[in-house]
Amino acid sequence: MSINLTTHNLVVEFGALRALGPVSIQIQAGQFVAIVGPSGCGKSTLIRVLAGLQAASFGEARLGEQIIRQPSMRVGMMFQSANLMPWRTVMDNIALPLELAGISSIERQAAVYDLLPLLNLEDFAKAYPDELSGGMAQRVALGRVLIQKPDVLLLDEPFGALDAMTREQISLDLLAMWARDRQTAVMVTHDIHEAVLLSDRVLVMSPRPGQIVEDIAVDLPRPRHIEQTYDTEFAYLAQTIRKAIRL
Amino acid sequence: MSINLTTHNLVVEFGALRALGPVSIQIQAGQFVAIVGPSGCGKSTLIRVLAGLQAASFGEARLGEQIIRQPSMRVGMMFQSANLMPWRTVMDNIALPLELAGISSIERQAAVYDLLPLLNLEDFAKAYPDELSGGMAQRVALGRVLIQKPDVLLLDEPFGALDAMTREQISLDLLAMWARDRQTAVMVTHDIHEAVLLSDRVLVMSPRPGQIVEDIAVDLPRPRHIEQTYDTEFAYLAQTIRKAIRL
Amino acid sequence: AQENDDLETIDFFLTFVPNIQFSPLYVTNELYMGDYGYQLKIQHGTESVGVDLIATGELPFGMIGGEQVLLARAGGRPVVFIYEWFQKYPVGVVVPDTVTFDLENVKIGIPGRSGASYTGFIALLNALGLRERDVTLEPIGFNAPDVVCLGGVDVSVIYVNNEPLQIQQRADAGNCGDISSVSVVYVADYVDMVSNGIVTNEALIESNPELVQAMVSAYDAGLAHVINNPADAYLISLEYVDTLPITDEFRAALEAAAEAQNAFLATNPDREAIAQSRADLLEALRAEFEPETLIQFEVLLATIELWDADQLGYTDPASWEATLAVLEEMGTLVGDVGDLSAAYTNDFLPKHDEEE
Amino acid sequence: MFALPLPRNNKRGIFMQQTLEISKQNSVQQRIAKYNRLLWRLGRGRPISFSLVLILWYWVAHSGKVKSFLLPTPEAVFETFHRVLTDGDNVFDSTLWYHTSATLGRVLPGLAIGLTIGISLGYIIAKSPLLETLLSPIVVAFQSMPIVAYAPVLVIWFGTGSQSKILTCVLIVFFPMLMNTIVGIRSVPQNLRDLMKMYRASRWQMFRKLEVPAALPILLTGMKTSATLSVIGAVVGEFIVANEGLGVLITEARGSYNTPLVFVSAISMSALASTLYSIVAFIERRFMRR
Amino acid sequence: MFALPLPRNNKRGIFMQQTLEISKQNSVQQRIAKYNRLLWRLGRGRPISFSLVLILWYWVAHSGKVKSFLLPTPEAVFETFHRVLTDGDNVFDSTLWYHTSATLGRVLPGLAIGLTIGISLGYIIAKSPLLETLLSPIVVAFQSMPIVAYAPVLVIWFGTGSQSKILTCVLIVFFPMLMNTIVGIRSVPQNLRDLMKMYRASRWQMFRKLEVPAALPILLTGMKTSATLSVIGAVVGEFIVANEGLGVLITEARGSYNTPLVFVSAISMSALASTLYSIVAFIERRFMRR
Ligand SMILES: Nc1ncnc2c1ncn2[C@@H]1O[C@H](COP(=O)(O)OP(=O)(O)OP(=O)(O)O)[C@@H](O)[C@H]1O
Ligand SMILES: Nc1ncnc2c1ncn2[C@@H]1O[C@H](COP(=O)(O)OP(=O)(O)OP(=O)(O)O)[C@@H](O)[C@H]1O
Ligand SMILES: [Mg+2]
Ligand SMILES: [Mg+2]
Repeated sequence: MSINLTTHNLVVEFGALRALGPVSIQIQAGQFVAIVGPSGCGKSTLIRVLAGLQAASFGEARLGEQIIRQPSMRVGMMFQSANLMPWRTVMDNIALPLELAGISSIERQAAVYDLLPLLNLEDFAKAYPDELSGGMAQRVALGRVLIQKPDVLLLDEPFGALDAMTREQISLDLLAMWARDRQTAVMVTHDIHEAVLLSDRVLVMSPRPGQIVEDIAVDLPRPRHIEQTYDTEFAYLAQTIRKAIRL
Repeated sequence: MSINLTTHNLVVEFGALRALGPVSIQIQAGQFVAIVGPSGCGKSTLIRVLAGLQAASFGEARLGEQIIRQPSMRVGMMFQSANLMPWRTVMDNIALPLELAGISSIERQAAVYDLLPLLNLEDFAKAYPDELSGGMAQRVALGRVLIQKPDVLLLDEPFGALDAMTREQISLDLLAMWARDRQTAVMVTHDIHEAVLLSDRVLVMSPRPGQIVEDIAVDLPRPRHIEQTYDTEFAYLAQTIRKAIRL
Repeated sequence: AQENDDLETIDFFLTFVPNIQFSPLYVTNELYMGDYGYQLKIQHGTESVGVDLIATGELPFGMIGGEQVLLARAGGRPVVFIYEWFQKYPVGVVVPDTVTFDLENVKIGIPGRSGASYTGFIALLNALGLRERDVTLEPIGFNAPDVVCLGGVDVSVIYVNNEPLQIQQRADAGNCGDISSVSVVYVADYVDMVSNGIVTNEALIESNPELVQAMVSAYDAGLAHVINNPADAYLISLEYVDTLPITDEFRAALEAAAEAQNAFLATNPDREAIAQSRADLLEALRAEFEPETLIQFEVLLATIELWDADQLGYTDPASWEATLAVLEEMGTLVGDVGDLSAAYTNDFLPKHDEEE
Repeated sequence: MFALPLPRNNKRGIFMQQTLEISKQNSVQQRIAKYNRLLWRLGRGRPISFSLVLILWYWVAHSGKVKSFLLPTPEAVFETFHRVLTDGDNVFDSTLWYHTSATLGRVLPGLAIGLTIGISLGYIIAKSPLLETLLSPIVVAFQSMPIVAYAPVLVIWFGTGSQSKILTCVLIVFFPMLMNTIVGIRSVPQNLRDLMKMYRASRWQMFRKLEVPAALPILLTGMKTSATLSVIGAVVGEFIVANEGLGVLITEARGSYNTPLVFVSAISMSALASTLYSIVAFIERRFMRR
Repeated sequence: MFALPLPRNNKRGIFMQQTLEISKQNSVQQRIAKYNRLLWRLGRGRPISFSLVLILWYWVAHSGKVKSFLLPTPEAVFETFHRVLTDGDNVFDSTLWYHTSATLGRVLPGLAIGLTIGISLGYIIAKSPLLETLLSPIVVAFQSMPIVAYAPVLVIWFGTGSQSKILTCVLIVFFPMLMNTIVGIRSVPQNLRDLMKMYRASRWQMFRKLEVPAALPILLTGMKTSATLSVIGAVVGEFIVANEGLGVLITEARGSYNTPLVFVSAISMSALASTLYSIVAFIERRFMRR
């Protein structure tokens, strides 16, 4: 069951530094929204507010009708860094959300083994994070979000450390999964192509303190394919976004 | 004074796992080489061997005539993660190489203030790493390499966490700097456009254990501009690389 | 040492650790305490802690120095001295044959500036007309044999029944520098101070005089037994003191001696005759056994000299006056001792005269 | 170890961590590293270093430079050791075992209670700045008083039995554990806390699944320090008032100027403490290798 | 703190670290956090908690339930305190300050030497698995022997002067520092080591610029533990043999059954140790805020 996400005049300040806002956005249930913007503009901060990890200085953020004050079970978050627990194997890192929810070990194992091929990590179930490359660690973090089957997906540059091929593959897999479950999804990315390819809407943020300077609807037909990136409409949208960022 | 980098039948194994090789490459002094390849294929491992941080299991790597056994002052390395010291300000993190080399505090400060505008970090000289966004941290790490003025640049996904705009800007700045000093440069990247835009040669690696499957010369004229990305030759090269990766 | 369920267990506090010097208590427990329906559980510890435990009633009885009783009473602890165990103050100065006894010109070792040794030493100084500032004192802890043999001090304040023998033994083994023999200057020869005895608290005397009486009576019998038959006492003490030297031959010799002594005692000998019998026994044993084997037995015999008296357990008011005088001179009393006669009592002593 | 972005080859375990990565080539450093590893495997430390100490001891004791009542010969000590171990019908009936087991019977509960209190209090303090400011001055004040200062109170409140010795053991043991728990829990990376919060981990889960493993190296260091000091803790209690235990045996030995027996008692204490330390070290190796 | 991927708002310093980030909204947790912070600022702990202890003490001492020779009233202690501060005690006619400064004169060098040895040895052990396996059993064995075991040797080798007390202080102080140095140095992230290696940092630079700051929270915890125990270390030495010092004062006080003076001595020891602890805590706050 997906759910609305809204913010109203949301501002976050760190001491004297205004990092974000004011930002007012409405994200409909089941929408896939991409956020792009210059480094340091407050994208991660916005995501953290939506996750309930960061308090608003002014304004508010709501998950459905509820003001967000703390993390919710319905929300899955992928952090900008992989954030793996070094003492757990790949398998146990991915299974963490299930373990905390009290799912039995056998079911956990089954769920992880279902996911591993998608993540291209079949051989590494028993490996420890210090034996992984940067991209592999990020894939583990992705697996940890997916296994949770949340209603809301918050993704902070989920594919930053992946090579172009894996990235395309994984983002399409993610998209397929999303098409099936229709979570509300908010993704921060630096890759304009990726933003267009995946989302229903792209929000472009200004430099710090980040505000929404452009809200671009992506009306490309779904399901999406990698070939669509060669369409003129795709190119046009990408161009529009690029321009909006430069503003 | 730039210098050759060569490897001969270089293999790295972690226990039973062969992570890399055999790899034999010659990099001429002053060349800019980009390395692309799937996640986990051994790119970081190769860079670490060249840096003298990782021992070869078989074969060897040489810096000029010298077998690489330990890090050298002539080599500047940018790690895949930002690797900042949390107890130092941005300024002191960037100045670290100078500090270790015994440069006076005033000179260090001058050198850092010269760099900060390029890194777009003017307001953050006195900030601590925990106050930075992911991209800002990466820019600090880049500054730390640049300030060292090394003869060899080893860059492991230096721009992974930067937004498209900053990324273009910084990579062009890097290129300008390289054109002036002509260091030998080896850069790992996931971005094929970036690889083509910056380098003289693109090495494409196979999946683990990574071997060089393609060595593509990039003969685009220098100095490079962002407009060149729209050239047909550029598109052709990018396409070739893309294909090579898919092999 | 076996627990007996039929008997009520009462605690008894002793300083230091199991030691042949406490053999009267062991004998009391083994042979006499049961007659009164009690058995003893011995608790070893630091003297000042023991005083506090007795003062609060946590422990009913203990062996405590007389001067401690005065100090404690001055410090508000209602403890009472009920039986004088040691008739002679057990502290003295050990003087090796390499130095002449001239307190003003030698370096004097002392365990520390508190406790019986210190009090005794100050009393000795007073008796000699000296003050502390006239002499060179060196605190050495309870390490007198080590320090004296190594020449760290010239003479040392010690417990007369133990350390001199230890040093003598080392000297005999050629293990004590140039020293070949030692002599002892007894504080008791200069001042008559109250020595160690059994102490309880006022509340117990008030509430359960029968228990106090039982303790004193049983102990009195035990002490007499040790004085009269040290060989038997040594054998009984083996149960209590792990470190007592014993060999099969030594045990056999002691058993024979104990047997013989019982026969001798049946003839009702007087004090001097019994003392002579002890000396004879030691003579005989010396001919047969190594000094290492005999040392603790010798300590016992030396200690008996400190216990033996015409009336065991009797505490002399004059010695309390003398002790108080020393403490006042030293200035260690925290408060007022109050009525001196409340600090001790001879009321529980058995009436020996009638028996004999 | 785990609290940190891990070094690449950390999986080789705590002992190997410092081995140079550049180890397959013939540099001098690397030969030393190899040699180190070899020696380590050969020795596993204990036998080697104890043999060295024993040889040194033998040599000094027989040199005639040190009086035998200060430093008895190993033979004399061994003989005494043998005697106090065989003076019963069997080992468990011997003098040494009698005292050792008495002390052990105080050390084990003392250590268990002390560690529990240290960890609990440390956890609470690590979580609450208010409690830190209120409690830490008191804790420090009490920790810096020698036990003689409150010995009588201890004995009067807790009796002359084992309880007061367990308490002195607790008092000595809990402090290093407390301090290390505070720094350990505080060193847990905030980003992993955030992660756990995202899954609405309960307090207990936060503790069990994140804080304990993340702070493990520091917690284990606290435990090692405490284990080492625990025997002293009980022995100090035995010094106040007791009728059995190694504290009594050593006083007894000192009182009768029986230096070999002093050594036997002290060595027994060491052996007890070393065993406890080794148990913690073993747990460490089990948990930290993998 | 520094050894770790830092929490976002770590700059607010060690006390604040646990404050919930969700703090600008009116949740209950957040009100508590605010309240905590307020109280903390008001109190800075020490005065508050000491007042509480004092009130409790006064109340218990005047309740008549505890004998005054076990727990004197605060007034009696204060009076004695005043007296020994001005007139001196009854045996030596020396003032409290005389004894305190004697002890301090042993604690300071003892602490300095102990910390130095602890850090140096800890550093070496952290770097060399070989030395760890060779040295740690010996260190543990010696640390778990009570000082009485080797007291005579100490006195005979180091004399009855200050040296033997400094030594006992060193012996007590160095162990927690050693253990924390080992875990601290080992917790330095390998990726930062690699970074330093790239700049060919010297051993000293590695230590000064990386290992010390990265291990600082753990090192400071070791120092705090050591500082707290240092006074006991010296006092234990004074128990064996001494002419002056707080250890002598307290023995003398116990020997003359002067409970208020026992309290005065013990409180003076606490005050000394607390001061040392506070100095370390102050350094911590200075260095760790930023
Ligand atoms: N804990 C903090 N304390 C102080 N300033 C902070 C803190 N966290 C973030 N900031 C500041 O807030 C701003 C926004 O940070 P944020 O991490 O949201 O950027 P971002 O858009 O995610 O950037 P990037 O794309 O580089 O990850 C930055 O200028 C940063 O310096
Ligand atoms: N310390 C290690 N122990 C064991 N395996 C390791 C270790 N370091 C790397 N590996 C393995 O070596 C392989 C190559 O890793 P490397 O980090 O070089 O990949 P990469 O090409 O940089 O990947 P990415 O693009 O994801 O960063 C991976 O399969 C990884 O699991
Ligand atoms: Mg970000
Ligand atoms: Mg990599």
